[in-house]
Amino acid sequence: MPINRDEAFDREASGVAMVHGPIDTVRLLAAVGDAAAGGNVLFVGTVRGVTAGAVTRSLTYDAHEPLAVATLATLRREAIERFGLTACAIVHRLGPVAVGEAGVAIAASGPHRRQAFAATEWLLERLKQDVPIWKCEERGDGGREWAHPTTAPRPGVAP
Amino acid sequence: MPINRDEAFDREASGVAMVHGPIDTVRLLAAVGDAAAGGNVLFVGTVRGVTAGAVTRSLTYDAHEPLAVATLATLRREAIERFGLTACAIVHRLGPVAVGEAGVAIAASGPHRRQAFAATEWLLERLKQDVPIWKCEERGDGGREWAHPTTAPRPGVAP
Amino acid sequence: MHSHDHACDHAKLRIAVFAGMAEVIGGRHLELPWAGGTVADARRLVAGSHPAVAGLLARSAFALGNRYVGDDAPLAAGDDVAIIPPVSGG
Amino acid sequence: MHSHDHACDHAKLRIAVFAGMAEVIGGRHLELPWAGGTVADARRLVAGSHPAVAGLLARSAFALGNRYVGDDAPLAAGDDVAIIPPVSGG
Repeated sequence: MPINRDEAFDREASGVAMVHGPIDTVRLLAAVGDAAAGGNVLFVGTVRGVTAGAVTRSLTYDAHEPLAVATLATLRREAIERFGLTACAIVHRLGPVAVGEAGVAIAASGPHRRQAFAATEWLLERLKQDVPIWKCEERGDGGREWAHPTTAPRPGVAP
Repeated sequence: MPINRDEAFDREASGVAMVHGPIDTVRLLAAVGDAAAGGNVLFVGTVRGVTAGAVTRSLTYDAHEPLAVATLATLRREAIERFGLTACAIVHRLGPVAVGEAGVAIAASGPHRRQAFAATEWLLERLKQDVPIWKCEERGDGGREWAHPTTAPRPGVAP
Repeated sequence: MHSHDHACDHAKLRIAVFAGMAEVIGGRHLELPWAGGTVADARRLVAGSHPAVAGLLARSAFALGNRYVGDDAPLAAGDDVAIIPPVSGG
Repeated sequence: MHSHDHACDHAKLRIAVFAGMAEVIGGRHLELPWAGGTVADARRLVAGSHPAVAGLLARSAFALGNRYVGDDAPLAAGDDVAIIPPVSGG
């Protein structure tokens, strides 16, 4: 059940989404706007064309969608509580993503800027460690490889 | 010579602007997009309606515009160098700003996310300390006060 | 073969696989003959039938529905089971 | 009074003021009678003519064009001078 980008992004219901088309970062930032907020941070992770000299053509993301959405929702609630956020929204892309396009976007607002910065960075770290999403890099030389980091803890196992 | 929001936002020329109308945050984020960037951070400082229980109606910003623009441009160049940014853009609002509207926005992109986060936070700190811009808070009780922090070092004096 | 799901002595355990594991296996699901057992049993069967993923499997978790489960968790035919290899989103 | 800017014995030093200082003074500029002198001389004249801003002035810097200048810097009639009180942007 992918959440289509044309469907309503329901901030109140969940604040998280997996999308198969371009991420609407403008909408994401607007979704966390609030008269009680002074600091609003939007992070957008885009596909980099060159990594350590090697050319990347595109990325493809795969995910266990229901578990990924549930995990993102839990992380979002934890971030709101831990950092005292006013609002928070997370969107991750699925399928192929071209160089320059966004693979992930996180928006957080809080009464003060430090809350929003800290929460956004924390969410990104946790997303990269805990959420069942995987990327495959298609390189300029035609090679492709799914990333399953050997240094990562086994998913679902508390550190 | 205020830079009007309808004038071209010339990223190559300076990447900094003082504007008398709403800040175009969408454009700011787009301005730092680059195939060499993987991490893109946009910070938007909005006018908070309530601070420590007191209602704020609006803020008004004043500035020594030429010195503020020159200082912002210097900080931007220093941030690009110090954090290895791909691109960076800074806009500060002047005149009256309503609750919920943006007073300042900073966008930074870098090959990796940490560079973009660190640069944005550093720029905000430096902006608040070094750039000749001042805010006047108009409160709900009708009071108004220009902020000239007694804890701040004298402007222009290196710490 | 047995796409109908009623209990019988040809019962199957259907396991969702993703990313690099799906690519090596050549599909989004595995089916194991299943007369009952635990996650540990499923691990042994997958490693035996698909030795090319044994290394990645050892670094993977199992999910039952939206919960991660340990090696001693029982699995039944018809359960919503998935293998979750080390993640790389973001 | 003397809006023309040629040197004469009624020369003025025009100083831009901002924010809280502009509000207390009731305008965006100060004019000091000026036969030459330094930033320190300008500080004394402003504090004397506008005692209500003396406290804020002591915590303020002077700018000449787009550069901050110290108390011993000379100022001339016609210079682009500004008083920069503690800042609060962002």
